[in-house]
Amino acid sequence: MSEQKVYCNQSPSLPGRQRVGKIIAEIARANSLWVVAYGTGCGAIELRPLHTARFDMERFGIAMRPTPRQADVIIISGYLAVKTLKRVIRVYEQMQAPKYVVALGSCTINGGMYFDSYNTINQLDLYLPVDVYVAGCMPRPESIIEGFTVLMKSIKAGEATGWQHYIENLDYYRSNQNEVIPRWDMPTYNW
Amino acid sequence: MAVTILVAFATAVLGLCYGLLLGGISRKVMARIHGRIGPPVTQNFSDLVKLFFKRTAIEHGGMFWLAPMFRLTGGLGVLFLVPIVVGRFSVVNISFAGDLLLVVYFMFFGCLGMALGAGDSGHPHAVMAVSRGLAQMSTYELSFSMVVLVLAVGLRTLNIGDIVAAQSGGIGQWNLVRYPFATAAAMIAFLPMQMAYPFSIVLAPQEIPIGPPTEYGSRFLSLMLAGRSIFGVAKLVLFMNLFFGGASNIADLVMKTLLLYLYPVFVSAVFPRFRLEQSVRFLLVVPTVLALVELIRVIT
Amino acid sequence: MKSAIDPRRTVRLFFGPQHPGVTGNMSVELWVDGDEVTKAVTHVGYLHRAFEKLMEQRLWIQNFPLVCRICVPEPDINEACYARAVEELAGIEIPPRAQWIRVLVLELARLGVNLMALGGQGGTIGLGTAGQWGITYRDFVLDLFEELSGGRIYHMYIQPGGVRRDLPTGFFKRIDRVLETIEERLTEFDRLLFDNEVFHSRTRGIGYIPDAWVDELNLVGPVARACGFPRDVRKDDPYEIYDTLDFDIVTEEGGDVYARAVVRRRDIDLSMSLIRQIMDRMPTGPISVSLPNLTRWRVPPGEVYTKVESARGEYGYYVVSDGGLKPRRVHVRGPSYVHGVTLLERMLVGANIADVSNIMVSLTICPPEIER
Amino acid sequence: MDRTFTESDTGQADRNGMSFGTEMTEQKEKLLNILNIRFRTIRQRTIPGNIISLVIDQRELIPVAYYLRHHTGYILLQLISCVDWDEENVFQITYLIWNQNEKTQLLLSFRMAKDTAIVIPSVIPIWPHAETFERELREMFGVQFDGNPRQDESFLLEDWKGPPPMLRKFDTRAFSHERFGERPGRYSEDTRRDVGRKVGEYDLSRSISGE
Repeated sequence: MSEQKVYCNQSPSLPGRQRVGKIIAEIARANSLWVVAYGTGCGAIELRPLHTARFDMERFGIAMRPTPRQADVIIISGYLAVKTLKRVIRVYEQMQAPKYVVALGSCTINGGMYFDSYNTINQLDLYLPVDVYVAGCMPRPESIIEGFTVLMKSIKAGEATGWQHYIENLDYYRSNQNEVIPRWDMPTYNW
Repeated sequence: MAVTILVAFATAVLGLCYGLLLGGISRKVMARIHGRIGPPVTQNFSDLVKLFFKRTAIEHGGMFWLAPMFRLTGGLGVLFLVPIVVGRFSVVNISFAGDLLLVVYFMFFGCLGMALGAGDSGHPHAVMAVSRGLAQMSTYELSFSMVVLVLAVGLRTLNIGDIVAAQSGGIGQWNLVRYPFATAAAMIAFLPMQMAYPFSIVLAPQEIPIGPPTEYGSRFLSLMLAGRSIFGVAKLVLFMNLFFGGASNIADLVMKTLLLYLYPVFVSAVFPRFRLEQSVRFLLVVPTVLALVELIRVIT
Repeated sequence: MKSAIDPRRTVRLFFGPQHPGVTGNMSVELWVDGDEVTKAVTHVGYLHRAFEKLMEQRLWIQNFPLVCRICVPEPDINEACYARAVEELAGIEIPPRAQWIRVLVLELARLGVNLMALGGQGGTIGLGTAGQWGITYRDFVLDLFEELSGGRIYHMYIQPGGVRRDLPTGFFKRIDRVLETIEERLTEFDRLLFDNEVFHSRTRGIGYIPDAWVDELNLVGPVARACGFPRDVRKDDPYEIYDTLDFDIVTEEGGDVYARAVVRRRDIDLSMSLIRQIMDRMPTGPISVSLPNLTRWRVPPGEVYTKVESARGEYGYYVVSDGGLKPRRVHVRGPSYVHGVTLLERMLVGANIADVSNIMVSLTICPPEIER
Repeated sequence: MDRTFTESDTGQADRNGMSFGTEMTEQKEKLLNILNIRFRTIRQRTIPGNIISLVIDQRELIPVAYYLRHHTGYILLQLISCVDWDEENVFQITYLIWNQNEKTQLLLSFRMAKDTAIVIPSVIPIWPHAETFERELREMFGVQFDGNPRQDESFLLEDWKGPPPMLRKFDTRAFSHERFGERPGRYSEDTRRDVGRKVGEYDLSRSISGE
């Protein structure tokens, strides 16, 4: 199957204002957040307790989905090596809008412990539109749940528009990504 | 005529809602087994709405678009063909009160459409899952059709209404009591139909995440969720009619279908997943032998 | 191996990095013929943080909070390795109570990791209940760590020269309660997992490791012990006070996934008994020696290799000092380094696609160890 | 090369205050005698405890390794490491081998000049899992291994351009600063003032960036 068929090759367009049931849609979105099951860093170790008995994420309708096509949220769980950043961008762009990014750990904010490492990025929001940062190394499950509640509130208020920002300023993000990722052998728009 | 259409429409909507609710209940029950609180029982409703309002920008060709339709059609077909409540106040959608073989055909129809669409999506996981699923389906459909044969021979009819009427005389008349082996075989075949462990080899998240719906995103997935819910309800009603004496009123219907629905949930809570060949071997041997025993009992 | 691959019949499948069945953030490139894997190549580097480079940039004591980040599931072994290496280089003798506390912490960590590994073993073949329960039991151990060090995952507790702070009062009572809870829950857990016919049919004979590979590839830890080789640093090269404790190495025959699961299950019991012994015989006294001015601390030159037994096997630090403020070279050797690349690439050939994640989890491959 | 090496090693040994030949078990003495007779072993140094540090000639790596693997108990290769002594412009390659029967550790190391493009023979025929270690060293230090089929595959880094990162002359901090940027306000002056109050006029950031 040719790339043309798999990936739509024109720049994504912002959907028009949803007149029909905008309120219902946003309440539903806030109450069923599906997280793509991709543990990008060491924060993934705290995502396991998050959906077991102690801190039950599913109470809030947060569930893990194994494929990005069905997910709404991607959790960047900690530092991002350059090799992983490439995969994360690909996964993020394969997710269907509206989509949100939750970044865990101080290493996504300013590099954290790895501020001088030659292989980990220092600021995630140069490459992906981050909706919620959860600080800490590593953040406790309670704080992750707190971050999710903040995300839900902003979704209900219609403020979690990181994905629209990503589409509008795609050139800015692309230039940042391209100067970090040496070989960009991915389709330009792969959603 | 108008009344029939109205009743059919109401049946579809109510079936959808009931299916979503059952899904929520099963998630709740599973969470309690894990020791969790679990999602609210209305979780599947918000999932459905959320998925419906998501952006859809995936193009994989015609069959890819059609597959959720096939699934929905299969579910609705089964639901319409099966008499839901038989009694003083009865809900029978399609007036000729469909033939059991036609129902079985419709149950095939949904899965086959799903398989075609998944194959068109071009994802290797989807293709593997389709081959797995078809192999498994052929095995459990074999035993299920033998059970149908048992009922046909034993009750001298393939009309579901007559089958329900034949067991209207209290529990003693149920096919559960009359044909216990056939019922056991059918209940074993019911597990893979509901994609319950240990037979859930199609959507195997740790092996081929996650099978046919790998590429299916927002609206497709909401349609498939709706189709699966209706399909589930239809299957429940069918099995209730075939073995558990049908439903003479709404309370009867709800109780029986709920119990029927929880049975695969409890089974899948305590069993790992079979490998493909193990599942096929099991499904080829155990339910088939049970159905054969029943068939011999019935014929002699 | 190349010749065995027929391009017309083979599907090239990337198992990971975004894959629920893969252990951590790594990927295995599979050439699949039908359901059978004909070739496997491990791709790592998704978690490479260049720890060994960063350690050369930091003071000796600045590395102490850094090392525990290397292995996420079981950070304490890194702290213990690094602390022992520095002490050996600097010729520091730590007080006995510190040694006992270290062993207590290491055993608690091993208990938690094995609980999680067993749960993962169940979860990877679809027994989600086992996975949920195992990780829930681990939380009890994490609570103890939280009380002891303030952190659930990263403890930063075992520092060069001893341990960071003394045990809280009444800590042993709480450890006792946790151990009793876990023990009584584990009976149910065993009924769910080890008395399960389907679990046997999924794990017996799968992921078999011939005995010859153990010496050929220097397999360590539960992987070697499941083949009947008593490889355990706690006995082979006893560190801290392990030589005064009374225990036997757990070994199983068979070398398949089931044997490894049984070894882990029995390791849990062993850890519990060790913890109880330690609690009975814990001496009193100081918990650390006073170190020189840490910002000007020059460790005398030399090279050492210190190793401890992690839940996955031998875990070693090769530290070279040139007498400066910072290490000249720190090389971390995790057990997954061989298990995850050479061994996995060998084992997956001929495996069923349904068993790939099963085999990976049974080796408990921890990618951060491979990549650092 | 040998001379530089011997000096530096003597220096190290003396700085360690280690006495040669003490605390050696029978097997160790036997092994060392045989190696001394059969190979041009430059110096053996025994660290107290159960560790032998054995420094060999680089040209004799394969014979010594073969002998250890097939005629002694030193059969378990744990680690292949490389140390960059950039002042002396020398690589030190170390093979850590464990003897399960005698429970002794062997540090088999040799030194090679950096500038001359010396190719180290690969020990894959003796220890198959050495392949991964050699791949990593090839990527991180640029050391050439002869006979490793996969040594040019990228192991940890992807599309890496520039010097091998583990060389000491590669400044990871500057690289990270210009490649990934730095969020303003990451350094807070007050903490540095606190640290300064504690340890006198010592500048912590200088210690991080390396004198």
